[in-house]
Amino acid sequence: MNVERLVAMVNDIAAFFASEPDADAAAEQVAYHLQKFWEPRMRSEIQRCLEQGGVGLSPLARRGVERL
Amino acid sequence: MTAAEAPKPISQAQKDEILAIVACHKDQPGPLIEILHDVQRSLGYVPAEAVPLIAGALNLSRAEVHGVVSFYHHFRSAPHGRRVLRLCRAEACQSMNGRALERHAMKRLGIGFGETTVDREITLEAVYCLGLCACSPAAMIDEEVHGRVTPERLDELLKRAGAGVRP
Amino acid sequence: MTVTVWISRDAGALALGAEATAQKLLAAAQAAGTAIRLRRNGSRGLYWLEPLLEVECAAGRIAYGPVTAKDVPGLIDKGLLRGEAHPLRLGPIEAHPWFASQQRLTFARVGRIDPLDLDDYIAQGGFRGLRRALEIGSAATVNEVLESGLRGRGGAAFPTGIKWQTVLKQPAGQRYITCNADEGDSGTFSDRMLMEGDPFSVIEGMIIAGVAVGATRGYIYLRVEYPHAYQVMNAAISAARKAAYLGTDVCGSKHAFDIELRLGAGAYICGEETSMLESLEGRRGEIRVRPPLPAEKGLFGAPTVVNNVVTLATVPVVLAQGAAAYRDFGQAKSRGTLPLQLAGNVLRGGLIERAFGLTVRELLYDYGGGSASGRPIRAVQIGGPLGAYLPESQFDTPLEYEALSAIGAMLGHGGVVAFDDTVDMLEMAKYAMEFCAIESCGKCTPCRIGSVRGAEALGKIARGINPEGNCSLVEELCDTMLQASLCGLGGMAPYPVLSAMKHFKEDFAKRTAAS
Amino acid sequence: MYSIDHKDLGTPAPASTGTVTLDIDGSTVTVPAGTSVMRAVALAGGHIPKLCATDSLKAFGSCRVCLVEIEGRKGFPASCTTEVAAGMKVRTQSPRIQKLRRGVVELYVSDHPLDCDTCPANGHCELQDAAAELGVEGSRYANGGASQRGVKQDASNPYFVFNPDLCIVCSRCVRACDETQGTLALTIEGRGFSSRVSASQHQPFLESECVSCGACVEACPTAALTEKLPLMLGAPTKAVSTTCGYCGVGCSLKAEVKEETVVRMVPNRAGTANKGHACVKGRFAFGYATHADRVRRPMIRKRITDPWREVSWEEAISYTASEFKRIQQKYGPNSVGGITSSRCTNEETFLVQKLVRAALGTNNVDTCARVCHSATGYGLKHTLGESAGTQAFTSVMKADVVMLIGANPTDGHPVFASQLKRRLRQGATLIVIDPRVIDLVRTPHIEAAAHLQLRPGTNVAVINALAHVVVTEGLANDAYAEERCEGDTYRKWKAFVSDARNSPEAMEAISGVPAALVRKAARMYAAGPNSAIYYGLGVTEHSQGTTMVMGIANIAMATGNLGREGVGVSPLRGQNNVQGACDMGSFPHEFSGYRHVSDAATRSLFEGAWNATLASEPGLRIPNMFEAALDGSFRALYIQGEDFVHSDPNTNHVVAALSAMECVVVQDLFLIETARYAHVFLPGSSFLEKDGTFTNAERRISRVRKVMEPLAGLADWEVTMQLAQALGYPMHYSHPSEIMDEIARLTPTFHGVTYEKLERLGSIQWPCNDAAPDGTPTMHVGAFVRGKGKFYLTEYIATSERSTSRFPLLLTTGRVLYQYNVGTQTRRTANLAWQEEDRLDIHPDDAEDRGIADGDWVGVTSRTGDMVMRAVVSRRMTPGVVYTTFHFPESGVNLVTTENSDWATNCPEYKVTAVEVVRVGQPEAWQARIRAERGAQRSPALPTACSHRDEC
Repeated sequence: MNVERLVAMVNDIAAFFASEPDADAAAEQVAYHLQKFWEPRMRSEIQRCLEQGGVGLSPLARRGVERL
Repeated sequence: MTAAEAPKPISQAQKDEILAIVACHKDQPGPLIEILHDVQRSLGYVPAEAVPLIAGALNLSRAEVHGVVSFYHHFRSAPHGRRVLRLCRAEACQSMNGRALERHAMKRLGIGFGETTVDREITLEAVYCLGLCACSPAAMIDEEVHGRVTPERLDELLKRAGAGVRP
Repeated sequence: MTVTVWISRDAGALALGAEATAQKLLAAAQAAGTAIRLRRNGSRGLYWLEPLLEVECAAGRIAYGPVTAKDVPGLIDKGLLRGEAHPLRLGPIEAHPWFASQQRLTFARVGRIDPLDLDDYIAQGGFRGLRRALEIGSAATVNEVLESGLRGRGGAAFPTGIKWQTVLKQPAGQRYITCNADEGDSGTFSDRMLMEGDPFSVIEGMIIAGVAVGATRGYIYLRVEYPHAYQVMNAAISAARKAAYLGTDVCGSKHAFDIELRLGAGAYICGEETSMLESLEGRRGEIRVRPPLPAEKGLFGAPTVVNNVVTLATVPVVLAQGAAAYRDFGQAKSRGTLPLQLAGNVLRGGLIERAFGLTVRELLYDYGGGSASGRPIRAVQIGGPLGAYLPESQFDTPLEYEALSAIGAMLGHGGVVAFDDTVDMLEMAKYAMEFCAIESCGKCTPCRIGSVRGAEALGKIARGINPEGNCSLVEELCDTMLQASLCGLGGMAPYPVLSAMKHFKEDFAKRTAAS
Repeated sequence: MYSIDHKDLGTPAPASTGTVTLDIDGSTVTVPAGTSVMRAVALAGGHIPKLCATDSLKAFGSCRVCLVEIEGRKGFPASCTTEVAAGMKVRTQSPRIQKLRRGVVELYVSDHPLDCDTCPANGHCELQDAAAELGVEGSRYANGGASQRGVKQDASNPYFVFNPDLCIVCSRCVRACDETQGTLALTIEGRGFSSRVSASQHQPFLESECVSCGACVEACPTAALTEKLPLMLGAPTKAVSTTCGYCGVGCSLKAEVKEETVVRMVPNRAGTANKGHACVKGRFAFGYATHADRVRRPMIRKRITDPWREVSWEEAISYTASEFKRIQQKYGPNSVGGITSSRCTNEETFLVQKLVRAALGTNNVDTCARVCHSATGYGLKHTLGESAGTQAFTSVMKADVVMLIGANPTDGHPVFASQLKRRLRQGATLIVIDPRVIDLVRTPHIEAAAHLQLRPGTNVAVINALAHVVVTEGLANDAYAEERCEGDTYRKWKAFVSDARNSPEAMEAISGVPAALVRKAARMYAAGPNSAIYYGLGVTEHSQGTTMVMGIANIAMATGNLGREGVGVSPLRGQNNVQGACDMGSFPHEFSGYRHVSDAATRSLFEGAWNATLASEPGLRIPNMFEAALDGSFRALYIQGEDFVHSDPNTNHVVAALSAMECVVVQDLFLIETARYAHVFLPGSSFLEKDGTFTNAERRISRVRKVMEPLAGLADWEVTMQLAQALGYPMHYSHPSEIMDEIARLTPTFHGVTYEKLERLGSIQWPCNDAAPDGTPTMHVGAFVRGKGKFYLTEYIATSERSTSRFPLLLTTGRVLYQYNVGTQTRRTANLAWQEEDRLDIHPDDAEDRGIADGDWVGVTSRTGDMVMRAVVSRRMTPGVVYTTFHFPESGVNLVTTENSDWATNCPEYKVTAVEVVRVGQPEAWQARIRAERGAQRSPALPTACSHRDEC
């Protein structure tokens, strides 16, 4: 999987939920979305990316992925 | 002989004129016929090129405008002669030898109704009542009216109108 | 001292040289060193005397006529400007027997005033009707018109008050007054004379109608063949607007009313009311199916009064003089006066306004003086190109709605055209069909195709081709057109044809014999 | 000529309540109030001859053949224009009436050819019928009289001829163009006897304003306007009701066939979606179904560089199955997947996803809706609770304000556009939000009250600004929103949109829409009282597609414009069965009826029914499949009716992904672009070759009926079934109705749907179940499907695709009327007469800056790729924005589009690509090659001219 593309995608998702004033809730919603709509190998890929430092992930995206 | 010249394409100035006319009437309710009158007054006829311009400005289809233009006999799609002779063909004029006057006019001008002399001086048109029935037969040259018109009087009028009359 | 001279600017007068007479008069007076005030009026309706010239002098308005430009110098020499004797001197027009016997209500001012002089108009009783209407209000005004027995003078003779009442009853919202000035019947010119001779009366009638039914906007639909009426009517509307008779508060009342003058474009059919409405809306002048009536859904879909010029110009009279006074004229269901227009082959053609009841013969001979050609009058056509032809045997019929209807004829717009004995009635029948073909809107089949086939069949008779067969074919066709046409054009074109075939058999039989 | 099995009632049904009882020829008849006498007679089983009347058009009263007698009324009223009245006594037959009718028909006949035997309308000509009925055999007038005959026929339109000699000037064509289609391209010119039907200004139809919808042809009572195909193939003998295979309007059509050949397609006047109307595609462009390009035998090849080898169905199926098994064995169950098609039936898509989930044991199934309306599903589901439009099409007739966003109905959904135009002509207010001046902004008799000509990619900025005005100006319907929606989300949303950053003034710099115009539009929308939103791919195909759909739902909820007729949120679906494909469980995360695969109860329901273990994790979406293919974890794909290589963005990327796979199976009618990268080609069947159902954009399930045998022997659902069998998962359906029965059993919103009921009701709008046995035209009545409506915060986030000095223009894409989607079908019809290539629309200022003239070849370059096409200099564009379609493969539009996609659904951002445009000399070599190939393939479905007067 193209990690850069996945990072861009999760950043897009996080950007949507960023309007949620409650930061925890926002991260939860990011994680929930990934859980519901991302195929497992995409999720593991993004998790691996996070483990390797999560280059390019926006702060909320990072917090979302952390919750997977 | 008739001169049924195909009209030349209209100029940009004429197009501007048409658009100015439309702009002038646009906000009146149901303005199409008023616009066509003004276009004909200004250009002498309603050129085919005017139709899309008017249709566009009034937000009508070209078909609609064409349908209207072609319905009314007053509107013409090509320029007429320098002057227009209208002869009344209705009953009151017929009762006073109007038919003979018609025949005379056609013979003198060498054209039929709806036609224009070769020199483009005179267009002969039929009209059905000019409201001059108590002094029939009646004729109109441009907007000038004439009653009790005899063939001799018609010749005189045509001569005065400067129209070349065939011998 | 300045002498006031009246010369008509009515199109009929102009057609007979009134303008040349006027110019000559000005020049001659100047040459003679006499100051004159030339005033232009409508026509008195004595077209056989046009150009008619009236001089204001001590003895009143002394008329001379017909005065051609040629006659002017001689007349001046003979004391024209002092009203002195001359073979062309007619005396006061009011005293002229042709005029004196008339009952001029609608045409009371026509020819007496300068049509565009509001003061003249008011001095002669103008706007009294409107003031009364404003006083008594909407419902009472409608009632007054209803009570007067006034019927549409355009031809259909529908009671005007009922039409107004229908419009008044419609749900609130925009309403319109439309004035049908598409006077296209041959032999008629009363609308034109009114518009050229007394335009404010038409305007006043429209304002009253507006006040009565709650309309704030009026349209006049005028035929393009009437350029002079167009000019006068336009100027009159501007003058009325300037004097606040039109505008946001008519006559200082809370009523708003304004009028727009629209030109037709050469379509007889647009004299039919629904077709006129289509044309006013900027469309092809095709007939609308009724119902709905224009009074319910008319111009731009709004309730609309459609009245003829004469009808509207009569309304101020009704209001000013009261319904009863108007009703007193006429007889049976034909109340009030009728402006008849005598035309064609007559010695003395013109406008005769009288209470209903005059016979055709009285009109033709007492007023008309017989034919212009000096030959016997053989036929008259009443009511325009769709009206029946009457033979001499029917000349004693009174000119009113029911009596004419009883003999299969119609009064229409009151035009009477006389023909002498040189007329070929088969040709006239054929012309009736041709006219229908030329003017058919093309919507319904009987008119669109029938008129063409009718003219062709009559042409065949004229050429001696199977005359009997074609005569019966024409009769059958006329039945189809009468019963099946969508409007009065195709539905009435058979009247002149059938009446010609019935009363002038010989013109058809001639060909039959020749075949 | 209307459909051969249509019984015409003469005038339309009145919109009335109550009935009237009258007497017709001695019988007592009760009909709805407002019915015409003519219709009443027809309803009572009687018959009155007529020529200008037809029940799709308002009574006109011109032919005068339908005269009757009515007691107490004088004369002979026309029965078409006379309304029934209580107690009326009508006489329809008498010698007098017959004589008059004969008289009129004889007049018609006096200028009409009498050579009926050789006339194409012979047997279906209303004049012929009337003359025969009345005993008119000729005309006594017709001897050398005036005639309008001898006018040359106009065969300019590829599908129909106009023969003025046969015209009876009934105006039915003119009225059909006005009333039914709303284009007003026809008129009567002249008057009286010389009245003639004229297209625009007396022009050939093809050069006129005509959009070839065919309503005029259908309305014509004679052969004056006739389709060309029946002229060549002969008259049809049978009519089969079916549903159009083109756009999401889902018109009900009657395929009229002669033996097994469709010779005419006529809209069904009883069709609820289209009310007897159709467009140039649905009515005429069906020739592709029998085009010579159709592949009739399965084919396989080892490598995509090998030539194709025709094989038997058995071989193709078993090869495919063995490859899939091999790959799954080697790379795991999730290394394969399937794609369902929005062009196939519900039953077919259901089977494909079932095959993927049950037979292949993976959730790697997706559908082409991914690239069009996936954002709609997500957005509406989350806000309102159901992934579908809220209204029936007819609802628009009760709308006072219509807000049209990112949709171009006159081109994309022409039959809906006609209905919308009818409503707008009645006076409804139109607001258009679109970067282009689409037709509806200003078209005869219609003018948008506001056109918000936004910069592509800024939808959310505009919807937020609209919402800002609604909320801050106190125009919201608080009572409704508080009662029907989650109050806390509503209040949060209000606070969010009220923020100054969302004001029209603040957003103006972003969207380019003047703040005052936004305020005006917001006030109009809020004022209603019935305001409806219709939207298209201009909403969904963005990186914020889902956000925008939510924004739309938000504003509709806030103003109370949901849950009744005349209002709502209605997505206009691009393809005929987008809604259906989504409903059928084509998405990787959902079973049919939009139930998540992780839901244990649902899963066990399916596992029980399907006798299989189903995966609980979502599968790959289409773009994810491409990514996985490139990394080697995804190796085989079964694609039914979808041309990725042409339709999906960033073509090079798609091609690389497909090329990396080991087994690509394409099932399609034609050797589409994607087939270049396929190992197995399974011939597909067109909508004419099978039974099934389609679900249109208004959730209407309509029957598709077989009118001819599948050209390759099997319908698509049969192929899927065989494939499942070969994979060791037998499926047993003897007819698609059994598949529907299974769908109904397993899907709550479909519980009440059966073929028997479809037969009875004509069509059904889901949900159809015990609560709504006859279906649901309007959703969310009383309460939202999700319970309380939920507001989402919709922050505007600019797409990463921006114009720069290098790519200063924004390219956006769309559809034209005459072509459809990737053009696979329409390119194989005579619709090419109108458009035979994609073109780039560019504003005159941008063109002038670049020295580009109309018709020049231009190169279009983006960060992703480049293409060459011809330019159209057009004021439909705003400066800075260019536009094209992607109907033709040689254009390579998707070489230019980017990989950007909607955050929630990965719906590609087709609508925004930064590009530069330069004038070039000619197309690229590869483009010229495809163009040439296509040209050689092309054998027009119809000749461009037919001179039937001479030959037929």
